Amino acid sequence: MEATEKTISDQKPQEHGMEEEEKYVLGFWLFLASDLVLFASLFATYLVLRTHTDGGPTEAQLFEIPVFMLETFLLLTSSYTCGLAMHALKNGHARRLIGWIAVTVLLGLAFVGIEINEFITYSSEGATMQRSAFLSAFYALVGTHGLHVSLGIVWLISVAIQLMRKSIQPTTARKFINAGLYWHFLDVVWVMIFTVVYLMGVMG
Amino acid sequence: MGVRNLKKTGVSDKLKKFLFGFVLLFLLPGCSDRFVLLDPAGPVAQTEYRNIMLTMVLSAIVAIPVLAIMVYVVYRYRDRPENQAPYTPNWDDSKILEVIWWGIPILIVAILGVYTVRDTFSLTRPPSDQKPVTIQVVSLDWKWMFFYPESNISTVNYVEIPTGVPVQFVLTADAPMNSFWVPQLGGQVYTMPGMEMYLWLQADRSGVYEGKGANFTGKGFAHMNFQVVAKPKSEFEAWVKSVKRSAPPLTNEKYNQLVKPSIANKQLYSSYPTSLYKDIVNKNGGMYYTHHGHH
Amino acid sequence: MVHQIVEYLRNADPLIQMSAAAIVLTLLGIIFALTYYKKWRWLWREWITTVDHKKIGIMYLICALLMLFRGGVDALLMRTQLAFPNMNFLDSQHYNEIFSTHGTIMILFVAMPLIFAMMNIVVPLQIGARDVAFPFLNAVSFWLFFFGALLFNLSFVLGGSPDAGWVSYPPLAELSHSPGPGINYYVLSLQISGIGSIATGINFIVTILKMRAPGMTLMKMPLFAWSVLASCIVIIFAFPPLTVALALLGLDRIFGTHFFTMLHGGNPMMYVNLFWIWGHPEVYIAILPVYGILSEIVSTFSKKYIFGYKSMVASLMLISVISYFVWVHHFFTMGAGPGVNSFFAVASMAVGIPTGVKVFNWLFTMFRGRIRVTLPMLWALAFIPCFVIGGATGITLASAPSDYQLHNSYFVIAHFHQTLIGGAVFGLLAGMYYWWPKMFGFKLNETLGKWAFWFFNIGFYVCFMPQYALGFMGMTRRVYTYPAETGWGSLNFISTVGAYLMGIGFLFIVVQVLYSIRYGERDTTGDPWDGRTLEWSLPSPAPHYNFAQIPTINGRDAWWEMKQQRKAGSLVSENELKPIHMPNRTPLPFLMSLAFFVSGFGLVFNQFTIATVGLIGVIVCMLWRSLEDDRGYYLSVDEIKQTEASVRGA
Amino acid sequence: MGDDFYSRVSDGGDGMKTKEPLSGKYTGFPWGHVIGYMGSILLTLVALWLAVNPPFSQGGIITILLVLAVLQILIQLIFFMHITESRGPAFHTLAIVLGFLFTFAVVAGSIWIMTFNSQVQ
Repeated sequence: MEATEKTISDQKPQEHGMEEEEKYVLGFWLFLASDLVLFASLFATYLVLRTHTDGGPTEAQLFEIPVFMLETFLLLTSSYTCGLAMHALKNGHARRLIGWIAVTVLLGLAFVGIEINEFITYSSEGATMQRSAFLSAFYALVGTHGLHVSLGIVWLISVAIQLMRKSIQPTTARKFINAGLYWHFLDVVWVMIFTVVYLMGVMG
Repeated sequence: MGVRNLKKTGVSDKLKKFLFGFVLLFLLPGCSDRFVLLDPAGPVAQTEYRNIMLTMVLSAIVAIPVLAIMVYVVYRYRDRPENQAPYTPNWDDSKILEVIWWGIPILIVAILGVYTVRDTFSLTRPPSDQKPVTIQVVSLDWKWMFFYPESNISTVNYVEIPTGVPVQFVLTADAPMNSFWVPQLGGQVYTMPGMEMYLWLQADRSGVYEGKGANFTGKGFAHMNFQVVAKPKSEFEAWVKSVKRSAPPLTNEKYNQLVKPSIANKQLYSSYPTSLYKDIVNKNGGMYYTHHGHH
Repeated sequence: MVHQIVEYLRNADPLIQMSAAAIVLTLLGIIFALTYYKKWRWLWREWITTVDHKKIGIMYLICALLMLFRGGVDALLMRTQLAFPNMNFLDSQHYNEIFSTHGTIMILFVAMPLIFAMMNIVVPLQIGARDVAFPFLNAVSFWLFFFGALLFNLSFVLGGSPDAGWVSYPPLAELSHSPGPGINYYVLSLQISGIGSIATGINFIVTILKMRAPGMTLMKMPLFAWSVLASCIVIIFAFPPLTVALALLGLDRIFGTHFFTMLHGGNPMMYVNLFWIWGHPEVYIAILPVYGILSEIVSTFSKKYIFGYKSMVASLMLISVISYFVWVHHFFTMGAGPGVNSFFAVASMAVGIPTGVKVFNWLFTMFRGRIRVTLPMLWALAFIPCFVIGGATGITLASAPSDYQLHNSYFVIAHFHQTLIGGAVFGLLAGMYYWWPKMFGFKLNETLGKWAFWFFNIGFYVCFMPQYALGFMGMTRRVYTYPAETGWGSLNFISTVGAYLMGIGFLFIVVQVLYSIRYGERDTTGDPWDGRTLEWSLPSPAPHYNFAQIPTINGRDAWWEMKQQRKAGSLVSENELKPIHMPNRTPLPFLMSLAFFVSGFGLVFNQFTIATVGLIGVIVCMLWRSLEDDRGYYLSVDEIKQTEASVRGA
Repeated sequence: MGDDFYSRVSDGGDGMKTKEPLSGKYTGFPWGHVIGYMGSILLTLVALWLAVNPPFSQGGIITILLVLAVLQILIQLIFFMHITESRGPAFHTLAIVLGFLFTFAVVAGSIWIMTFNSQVQ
């Protein structure tokens, strides 16, 4: 636990150097760690309630392989394009960076669109959030992830606007780095949803 | 319970000693039959009583010397000009001392851990080899319902058990979660809608034991008391016969009345619809759990 | 909604109607006073829009003390009802509301803000920083807490208080058994303040890890900062399960889902499980910083380095991790099986190991020291025996077979009040007395403080020792009355007397504060206790930029060592001063939290239009913040020199 | 993450392109990202195939699926989130490791506690 000797010095006003940006990145990692436990609680709830279908639709009856595979590929690909945007940032290519953010946003929008459509389909089949404990838990878990993705889209757009206005500087770079981290993190969560909810669901 | 605050402080010191003695007086086992936890009437309560005492004694072994050292240290090292006691402002580390006071609590927790695990497991088994009696319990708003599946009688806020025989209480709820507690016979288990819980109790001597709901369930909660009457097997069987002979039957309609929130007195029923208990469990989600009596 | 509220008030108990009238009158009085003395502008500029950690800390402290008053009145009402068998002072419903709000307020709106007050005021000063890592976020945290507390307290007059206990277990807390808005208030106010708590956790971890003065390695950091770090680690990992538990309960109540209902496959136990995944770590969140406070005070007033510093750090970290593996001990009686119970029982007892080590280290810090029994030290000394007994009874409760008997009895009540009052509150009061001069520039009167101490302390033992005995007599918690045959009457009466003694103690604290504002000894040195850590190197109260010059640290107890080396003189050498960059004040945290409050209030009464308006307000504030270019401002060297000259009385 | 990158951005924005990168991987073709992407697609397909055509018992399959998921997560963390990169103490790594520890505690603990005498399948 020995600390680095490097701390804020008087020579560089703290708000204007890399220290300031570093603080934001560490703070954001801490937020992600905390958010992880939020999802853990939702996963735990889902796993405890998944058999509580109250005679209503079960996982195997609801989930359709093409739909959730498409969602998975969209999100994995968006994570990749977000990585390419980061690559562009590290090389200082502002226009390429904005371009890859745009691609990422489009993939994210497609993901959210398909998910909303999935939810509407289920609901029209009578599988609403109020039908059974299993469905309550399903919508809570997958819906919370979807909400996170939607927020991520808004955030990426706002970062892109700022990049267009101010190009790459410590502040905008940090904002994109955090937004990018968030986007990859949503992929981490999705991988677990894909495995625990969908794959284990279709296995019955 | 350990020693209370024994700080050196003139008049208030005396006051505290007085209070401490006063509290201790109330705690001495046997000084009053109202200390139900200190007066176990069966093997389950006995095991739990011993466990409580063990944890208290072992904690006191650490706590009392700590408090004594504190009183001594505060007395001896007061900041007074005439104080001749040694003063070592930079002494802040000692490997030996550190090892000692990491060691002592580890040792005590290890000992307690062994006993805790042993008792935790033993309490899930029947307290004796006698053929057990099963009684099903349903907590309602705000009353206790008992079913005797072996003789098909039913009671409210009142339960009789034979002495010297292990009784398996099978518990559920048709209302918010409560907790079934008969202090002199043993500790609690929650009653939960849709779940069947199991609790072994046994009374070794005849008597009337107070039982109560221990988990808050709303307005009438404070009145959810019941009586457990333990009597020799023959008398118990005679009681069952008399209930079968003289009490009215419990119908589904009557049960639906009982489910409604209200406070009730002791009631006896000569019979009940055989599927009633199972229906209560299942309608609240019993199908999601595998239930098993008699381990 | 309006109709609902009017109906409720018309049918309410006269006690509530009178309180409602009193609240309205007080509010009018405050508004009048602010207008008459032309203080609105001052309130807005200096407090509502501030991002200064010291002012935010003071606001936390004021709110906590106000809430302590309300929670304390609740406690006295309860004790009055229980003083005799078959009392008719409160009816069952009223009693249930009071114990539910008492618990919730004391844990979430007293203990938490008191901790946050200490953290805010002390941590940056102690580690040589000019503010916390994210001053804006810090203000957001405070205002979320403030509006959460406000929403919770509104329930008292607008629609009915929550009445399902501070834990609000379903299905009792579900719509099926609690149809009024009370539980909605509980869910939404905790949710709003909980978001703020997570943000505070993140903020202080980053502050401590990234903003220490040059030379202050982690192992040279004051123990209070370490304890805050440990506490914040617990915060960021323990609060999300609460967020989820409350959100799902809220969905059940407002949108008709079936997470914890009795019907359609809901499982109420899952709420209990999630609640305590947060609930147990929560008490460590409250107690860990107190360990730090004790370490500072004991070391200062023994004039010695803290004994076993490394052990102290290790035990803090151990507690913060183990605390996450003990939650089942709150429901051993749920029948989760002997394997589960054994694991969590042993883990719970294991927390006693590092805790015991801390007590030994405090004792040996005093050993061969020079002990000054000042007010802070007095409370610290009272803490130790109280906490040792509380810990010992905790070991009993951690042992599952003992807990089967003692669970939900008054033994538990006595135990956790002993750790939370005798532990957390004693420690926090010690901290308040210790850092009071740093916050306000004057000391609190010793004589009145001693009266408060003795009333509170003796009252505490008189109140809670009998409750252990009542536990052994089989008295269950949360009963609003009991029959005379139980024989619980005499001990309950003694307990009530104790509670009133504590109430008198609290009044003495109030009098002490009011008296000392006028007549208290002024702290002109900035170092009234002959302190050891950096905060005492600053004038009292510290200037808004804290350090004119960031000091370089060479050892633990940095200020003590500086004092040894250079016996007198200021640390600031005027020619080396540089302009200081400061964050701007901003109304956004206040407005954003207000929008959260509006949204929450709408949801309490199922008014989705109001809720949506509030949420839109939140989003607008966030976007505004994200797009605005707030670079702060610079304090010039001349301004710093002037301020230093005036605060140091030169 | 990206700490060394920061030093380049903040040590004067305009010097970014001319300054020597701290490690070669920042310029040229983004191999890390491509490998990560391919890996994640492959793992997804293998997992799907296993779930649809289970070659052996369900318990075994679930274990393998979880292992595959953990590999996927590691890919995200290492190739995309660059968790292993830092200058100075890696507090963020510590935080995420703790996050995963507590995630495990919450999920495994809840299942262990809540599914006692309940029907799991």
